[in-house]
Amino acid sequence: MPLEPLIFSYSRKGRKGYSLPRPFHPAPHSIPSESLRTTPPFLPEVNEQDVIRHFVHLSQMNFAVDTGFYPLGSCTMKYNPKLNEIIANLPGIRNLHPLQPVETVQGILQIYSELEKMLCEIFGMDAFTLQPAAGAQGEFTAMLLIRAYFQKKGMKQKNQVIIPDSAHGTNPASARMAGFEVHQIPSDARGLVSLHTLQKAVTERTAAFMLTNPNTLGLFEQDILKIAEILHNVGAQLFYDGANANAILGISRPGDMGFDVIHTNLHKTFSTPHGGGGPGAGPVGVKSHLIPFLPVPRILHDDNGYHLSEDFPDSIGRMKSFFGNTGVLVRAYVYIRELGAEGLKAASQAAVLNANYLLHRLKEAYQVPYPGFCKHEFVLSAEKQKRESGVRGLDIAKRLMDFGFHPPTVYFPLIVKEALMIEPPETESLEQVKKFADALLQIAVEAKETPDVVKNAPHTTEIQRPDEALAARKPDLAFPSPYSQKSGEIGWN
Amino acid sequence: MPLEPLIFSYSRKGRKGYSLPRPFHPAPHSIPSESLRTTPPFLPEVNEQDVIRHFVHLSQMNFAVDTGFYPLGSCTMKYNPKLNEIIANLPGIRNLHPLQPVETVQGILQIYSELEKMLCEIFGMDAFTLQPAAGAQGEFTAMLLIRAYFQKKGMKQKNQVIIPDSAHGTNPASARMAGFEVHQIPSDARGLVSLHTLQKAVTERTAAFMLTNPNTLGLFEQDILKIAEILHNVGAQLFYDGANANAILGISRPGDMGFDVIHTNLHKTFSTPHGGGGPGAGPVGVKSHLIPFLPVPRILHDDNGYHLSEDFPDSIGRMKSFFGNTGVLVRAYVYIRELGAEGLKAASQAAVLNANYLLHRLKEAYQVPYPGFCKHEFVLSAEKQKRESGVRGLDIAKRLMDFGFHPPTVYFPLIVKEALMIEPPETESLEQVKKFADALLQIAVEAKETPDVVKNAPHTTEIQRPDEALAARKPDLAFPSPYSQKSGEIGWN
Amino acid sequence: MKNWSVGSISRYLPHTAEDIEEMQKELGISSPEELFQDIPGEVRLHRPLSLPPPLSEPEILQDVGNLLERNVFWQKASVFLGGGHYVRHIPHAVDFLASRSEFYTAYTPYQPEVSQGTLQAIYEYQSVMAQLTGLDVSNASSYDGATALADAVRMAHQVNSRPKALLSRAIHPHYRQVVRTYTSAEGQEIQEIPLQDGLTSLSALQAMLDSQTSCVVIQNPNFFGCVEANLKQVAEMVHRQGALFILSVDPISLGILAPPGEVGADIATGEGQPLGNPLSFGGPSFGFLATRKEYIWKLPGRLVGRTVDRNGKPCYVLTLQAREQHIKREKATSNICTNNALGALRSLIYLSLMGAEGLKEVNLLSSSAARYACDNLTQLPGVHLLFPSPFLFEFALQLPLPPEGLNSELLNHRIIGGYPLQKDYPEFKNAWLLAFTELTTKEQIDTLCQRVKEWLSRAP
Amino acid sequence: MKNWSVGSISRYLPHTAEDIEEMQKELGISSPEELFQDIPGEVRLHRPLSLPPPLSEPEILQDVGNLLERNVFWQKASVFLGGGHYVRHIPHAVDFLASRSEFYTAYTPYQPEVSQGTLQAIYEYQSVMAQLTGLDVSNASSYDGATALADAVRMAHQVNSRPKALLSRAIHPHYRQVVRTYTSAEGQEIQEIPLQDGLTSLSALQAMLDSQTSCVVIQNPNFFGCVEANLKQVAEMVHRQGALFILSVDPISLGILAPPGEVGADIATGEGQPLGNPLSFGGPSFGFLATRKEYIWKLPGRLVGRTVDRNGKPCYVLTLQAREQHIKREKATSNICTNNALGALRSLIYLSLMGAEGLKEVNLLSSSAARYACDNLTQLPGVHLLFPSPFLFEFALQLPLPPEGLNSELLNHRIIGGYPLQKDYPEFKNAWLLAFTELTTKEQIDTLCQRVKEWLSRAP
Ligand SMILES: Cc1ncc(COP(=O)(O)O)c(C=O)c1O
Ligand SMILES: Cc1ncc(COP(=O)(O)O)c(C=O)c1O
Repeated sequence: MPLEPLIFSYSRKGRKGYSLPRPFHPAPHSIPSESLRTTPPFLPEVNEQDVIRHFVHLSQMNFAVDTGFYPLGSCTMKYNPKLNEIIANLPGIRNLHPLQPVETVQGILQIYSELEKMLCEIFGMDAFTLQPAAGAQGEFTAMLLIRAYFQKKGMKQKNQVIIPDSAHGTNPASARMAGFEVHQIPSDARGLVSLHTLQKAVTERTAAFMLTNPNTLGLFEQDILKIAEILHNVGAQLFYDGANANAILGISRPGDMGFDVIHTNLHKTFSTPHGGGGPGAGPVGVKSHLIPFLPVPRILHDDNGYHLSEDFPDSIGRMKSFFGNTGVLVRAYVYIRELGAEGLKAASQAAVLNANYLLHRLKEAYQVPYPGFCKHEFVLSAEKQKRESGVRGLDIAKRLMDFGFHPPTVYFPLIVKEALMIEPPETESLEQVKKFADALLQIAVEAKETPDVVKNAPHTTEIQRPDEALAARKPDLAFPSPYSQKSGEIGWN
Repeated sequence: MPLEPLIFSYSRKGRKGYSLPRPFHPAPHSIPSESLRTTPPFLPEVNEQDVIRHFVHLSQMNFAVDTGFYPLGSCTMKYNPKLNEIIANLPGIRNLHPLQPVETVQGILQIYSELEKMLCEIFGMDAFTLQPAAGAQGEFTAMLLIRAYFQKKGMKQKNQVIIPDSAHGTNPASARMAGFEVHQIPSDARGLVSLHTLQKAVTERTAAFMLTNPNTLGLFEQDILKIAEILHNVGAQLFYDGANANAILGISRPGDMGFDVIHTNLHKTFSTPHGGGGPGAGPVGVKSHLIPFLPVPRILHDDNGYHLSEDFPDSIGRMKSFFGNTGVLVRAYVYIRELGAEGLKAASQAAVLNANYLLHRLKEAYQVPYPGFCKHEFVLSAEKQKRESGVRGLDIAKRLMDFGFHPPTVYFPLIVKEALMIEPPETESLEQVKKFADALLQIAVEAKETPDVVKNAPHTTEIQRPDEALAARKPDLAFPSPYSQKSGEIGWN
Repeated sequence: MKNWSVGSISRYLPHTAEDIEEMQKELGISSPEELFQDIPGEVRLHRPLSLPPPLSEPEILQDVGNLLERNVFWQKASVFLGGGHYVRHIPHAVDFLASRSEFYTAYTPYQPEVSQGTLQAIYEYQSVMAQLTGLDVSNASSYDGATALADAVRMAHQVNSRPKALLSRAIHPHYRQVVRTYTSAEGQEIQEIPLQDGLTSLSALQAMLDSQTSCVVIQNPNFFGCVEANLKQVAEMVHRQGALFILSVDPISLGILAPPGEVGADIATGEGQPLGNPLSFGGPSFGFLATRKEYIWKLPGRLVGRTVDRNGKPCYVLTLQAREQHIKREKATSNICTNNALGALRSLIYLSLMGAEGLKEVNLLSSSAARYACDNLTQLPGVHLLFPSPFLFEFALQLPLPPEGLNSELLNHRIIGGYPLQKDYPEFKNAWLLAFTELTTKEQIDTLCQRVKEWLSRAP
Repeated sequence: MKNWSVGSISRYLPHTAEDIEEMQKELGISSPEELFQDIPGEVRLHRPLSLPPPLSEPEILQDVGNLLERNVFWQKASVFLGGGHYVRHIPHAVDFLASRSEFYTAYTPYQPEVSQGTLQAIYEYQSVMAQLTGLDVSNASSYDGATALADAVRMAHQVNSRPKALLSRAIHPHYRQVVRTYTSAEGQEIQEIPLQDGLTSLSALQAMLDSQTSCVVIQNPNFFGCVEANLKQVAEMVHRQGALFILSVDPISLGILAPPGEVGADIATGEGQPLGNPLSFGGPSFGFLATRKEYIWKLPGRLVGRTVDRNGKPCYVLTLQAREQHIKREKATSNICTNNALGALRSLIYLSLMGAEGLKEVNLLSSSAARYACDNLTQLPGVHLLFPSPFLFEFALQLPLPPEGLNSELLNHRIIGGYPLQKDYPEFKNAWLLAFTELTTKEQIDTLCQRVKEWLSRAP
């Protein structure tokens, strides 16, 4: 795929890519000239065909779930069903204005309401809000709920949140945004929460413990009930980061594990596409004691149908301009409706089976920091390769590109050195998983025998090892760049 | 783009890619077992994701208008507007059954009727049928009309059709299918019809002359009125092959040139996509004397609305299962509605301007068999290159691939040796045309200085110079192949 | 035409005023006039075309939207029409893939190096069609079911040069008409084999078949939805006379019915719409045409073959082109050039998703819906099955009164009823042809029965 | 859980019985039980989930279709609602390109070698947003207009650590609520600047502004559709106190209004829906956030920068990540990870098609429609403009009676009327906010006027 010039390079004065009606009432607006622009913005002026070609070319420069195996750990890059796309784009969803009166949106409110109920059942919670736009906003919402809960109870001392060192970065960041102090605790030799360490960390100031289960190592926190007990003993809340729920659908429920509040990533577990970085949806589920604090608006149902109500005096307030990421919620709704109870469970079983098969195939060639059966993902370490021949985890990741695979997540979780975090979702066939195993095995051999092949990877991509230091040292973040002298120059090619 | 295995290679027993309801009345059908299959067909059994990936990969192996400049002469590979796609796929068009009662299809019949009228105006004809599925079927229809016309007049002796040697292969083939004998006449030194030769060829047996104008050399037949006279003098009909109409919209009309019957390629002139080889639409326009013979059904309009009538006793009959290629017709309708009179004319002007600019840039480097201004396309000859260094037209075509272009049409029309037939449609920008000119100029230099670079082209494509002789000698036309022993083997890779 | 109309008129025209300036300069011209000077004044149009004023995208969407409000269609209504085109489920994945513009904005794959996607897809299409039909080779597509059949009849004529084609009267009437149109000029005589109990009369066929017969054509399931019996026997009869046996088939039915190749057909053709193509008021979908390898040089239409490139890599090319018009001109097997490749691609994607199992389920769902409807409708007074022969998912009923009145009545209830047979078969008065598919719901059938019942009770 | 549920249950699950057999063998297990043995029995679910029975694709299409029949929406009705989300024209090319699955099935471009498409698109997005806002740098997207604004207020706090943010009362009420939610925990105090004639009161602002002020936030055009005056003066006032000036803007209006950077804003934020994103009942679209380069290290959200690869080829990477949660954890500028990249991509495609000229036309079409509606509506008895200040394409009317009654009335005629202001602004009784766009037709406005007139005439 050759390089593609910037869209601006197709721009010529007098070209256009739009088609608009003529005004029926050519009246001038009454805005005083000092409020108006003096020069038009420098936007591309391009005919439709060249816009199409430009973005088709850009699309061709992407790896995506639809082009191949994308074993990005912690991200659950499962297949995004095409049916869900068409449904989210039906005019009856797409063309709904968020301020429409409720009597005109009963259909979508019913979908919302049913989705809330289904999520309650799947996760064992008492109520859900669909409002949060992504996992991180879900976490933040949850932390605000906990804060509001303790404030309501007059327990201002509850100002600390404990987080394992294996946690995702959004956890501490969200806790902090909700005004909590963050206390990080180390995982134990099993890669799990050490009850002992936790017990020591917990104090009267502890407001919450944030936990992913299975955790970011792909391991199930077997002591979860004891963990819950430790927290609840000091009146603290247990938060579940739902990013890894793809391992346990229909098998085990956070609500039954003692979690008080959870978030779930619909764009992971429930198959909605990641969009190149979003949108997502991060609904938050709570046990009954937290219901009064849920964000508004909330959906109510009575004999007259569905309503959106803001009448919850203890609510933390509003999290988004409007209700939620409807397009994402609808896709997840359709996914659950199609798979049903058995299908969801089958998905989790197959995800876990794929991961264990792959781990099994790789465990001789790579170091497995925490052995045993994993859940839907696992973490390898390239420490051995690094030691023996200087081949790093990143090199292995890059080398996988030459085999036609997207690399796994690297250098996360932070507690594993040279981490390769691999998640082969249930939608990947055994053949595909085998091919990936073969590639990683071959790379392990290469790392020994011809380490430079790995260190200099990738060899087949158009772009190879961009200079990230340069990017940060001399930020060029827009064209024409306010940073560079070359702002007159358009594209390359 | 690496090779993609056959879809069959993804197939495993027990996999499925469909989702169907359960029967509500599980009654067995009553078909006797001797009418039933004994073994299921060998069809791929693939999960949805792998079907998606397979065809996404295949699509990535194609050059297309949406990926780049496609100067395929005689094919008018202009931009295919995206708006037209959505409209042709509206449920009110997509979901219409062809046998529905007319009162339920008034909307689409009105579109048809308006399209017929607009085509009449654009081409200067008295009536149109939208039925033919492509240009060749349009030609065949036209020839059947002419045949019916003479039969009605009792002129059975009219059994010969004259065709210039520059004509497209479909012309003689269509004439022949309509029962005519084909008489081919040579073009003159101008690349045009020689009035002298034509006059000599015309006899009482002459039923028709088939002509493209501008012709396949991209030259306007300036003597067209005299040509018409010669034909009409012997009572013969003049047929217009509309494949090249993109040169003359709003500028000149076949109806005004003396043509009695014409076909038009909506998939060329009116921007409907070529679909990798179809569908197209080849509406046929006639002067009033041929109206009685038009194929049925025809659209009638009265106070009660639109009707489809078969009540035309002199009609040649039905050409297709149903009315026409609706999806294609609707796209062309939308195209004409958006561009309007001025837009269509602008399109033809720009197409002709592009072609002349390009011809001008290339005329030193390549032999121009018929000099002067061209219309929307032109033909170069690689004779010089072949003579000087053995570089053939096909080599030049292949070399263009290395520059990111689709090759032009090669070895057509047959009267130009080493022909390169180049059509740069109006939707291509000047920058694009320049880049193409630069590429061909560079190739001309290469042909002199490093001819092997051209002869061995392409160098950058995954597949290079397939063995076509082998393909014809040992036909492998299906997998598993009835021709080969290797039928058990699935795909490669 | 003094001035250029080009410029910023349209989003589809990229030439700016400066571009035109530059190009004129290069060409040494100063007006479009000069480029068109070879067009004599007498044939010039000296006025603007008289077309409706141009519309913008939002206006077109609204305008066409308003027009289409006047259509009634499946989704807004229950539709019980069939006759070769069926309201079948199209998995959204088919639309998604077929709308990849690398497929739909490409042309015929003349240059294999940059067209492997289309070429491999056609090869795969040929493969699945060979499987479905039980024959050796399928062309890359014809225009539709009717023209594919007409092509087949012409092909038979090219194979054996015999003057007479025998077509069953149970073939879709439009298809028979198209065969007549197509063969009218080349002197082939078309004779119709009469019916017996809704099937092709074998005794009549026996009597008509002779050494002048080029081919015998039967449709299965036939236009009445009945499954033709004794096809193997027909094949033997036909072959005994040295004629070709052509079957026009519904491709979905091939999921469970014996494939044409197995029963002895030499050519199989059919309409491709049911395989993942939208109804679109009858087109575009595609036609298919498959045959035995001995007839390959007579096959009309494009063919893709597998070969290797100069580096030995497997790949695909258009092949056996010496049958085609661009090489053979008037001696070609047919004039076809543009075919219906996109419809064929859709069918390949559809079949890849369905597989043999899915296709079987579609048949069973459709036939059980038909069975249910038949059982219920024939319980109504005066309503009978028109023919005793077994049907798959379509059947004809004998009503006590003309079905046109019933259909108008049903339309008021958003039901598009069956097809009245009398127009095409005067011998079958008050006959009504109904089709059922995997999308027909019990509720739809129950409502239909209810409405028919009401209509009958109000009838004089 | 003795047995595997996997197999041919779903088209989304490729594992066959043999596959599972083989994998179990490799793992030395004989049931799924063994893989889940680390989950204690007490937290196992010992029953199937109680969910509605699974549906097939055709059933889902029908089921959801039925549900959506209960919605009224633009296309089926005229919609005069605005408030940050507008019924704007989305060229179909936007949908076409954004539905290329190489875009929408990719994740955050962590690996630049296989993500140049997304990365370059984000860089181009940042470029056009910098152009529109007149600021140096835009993040890669926020969730929506409200969270972008909340992020900006938090960002100002991070820049200058001052405790107080002043928000105009003319800001979208929901946005103000979200700012409160977002800042509630970190101890920032939010004060509201009162209104004057539908604009932010500058005298009040002057009085409130002090050295404890972290930022001043104004929306333009404000929630009432009025164009805020004297923004440069505000900027000077704000900067004199060392505070940051934040503007929440409508991105379409930036086609003709003075860009935030030019009037002196330090941060501009807004809702991206109007730029080629469907309404979708409020999401997903995206929010934008742009600022001056001096604040770049405080910017929340992803950033893409241009660089070169090891062979010197220009390319794009995620950059300045040391602001973000995956590196900085609790010290990050924000917790955002997944953002709304696809909405931002849509806006880039939209702006590429529209260009400066198209954007201007959209403004002129919308404002002339608003003008026309205003002229006609204010001729009706008892109907006045609520505020005297100039508006762009949205304005508030004072009605003689509560607009809720009018709205129900209009709904009967397939019109979704304006937004009643009283709920959010108790001081504005019977006020009705109406929005107009390039899609509003004369006919729609005439009908609206007619209906309002009728309602008024029937009013008590
Ligand atoms: C374990 C974990 N928690 C939280 C998140 C944050 O979710 P989001 O990106 O939807 O904000 C992620 C995302 O990668 C994650 O992997
Ligand atoms: C000059 C000319 N005539 C006729 C045709 C046949 O048209 P179609 O391919 O639509 O059948 C073509 C197609 O390439 C052509 O170029």
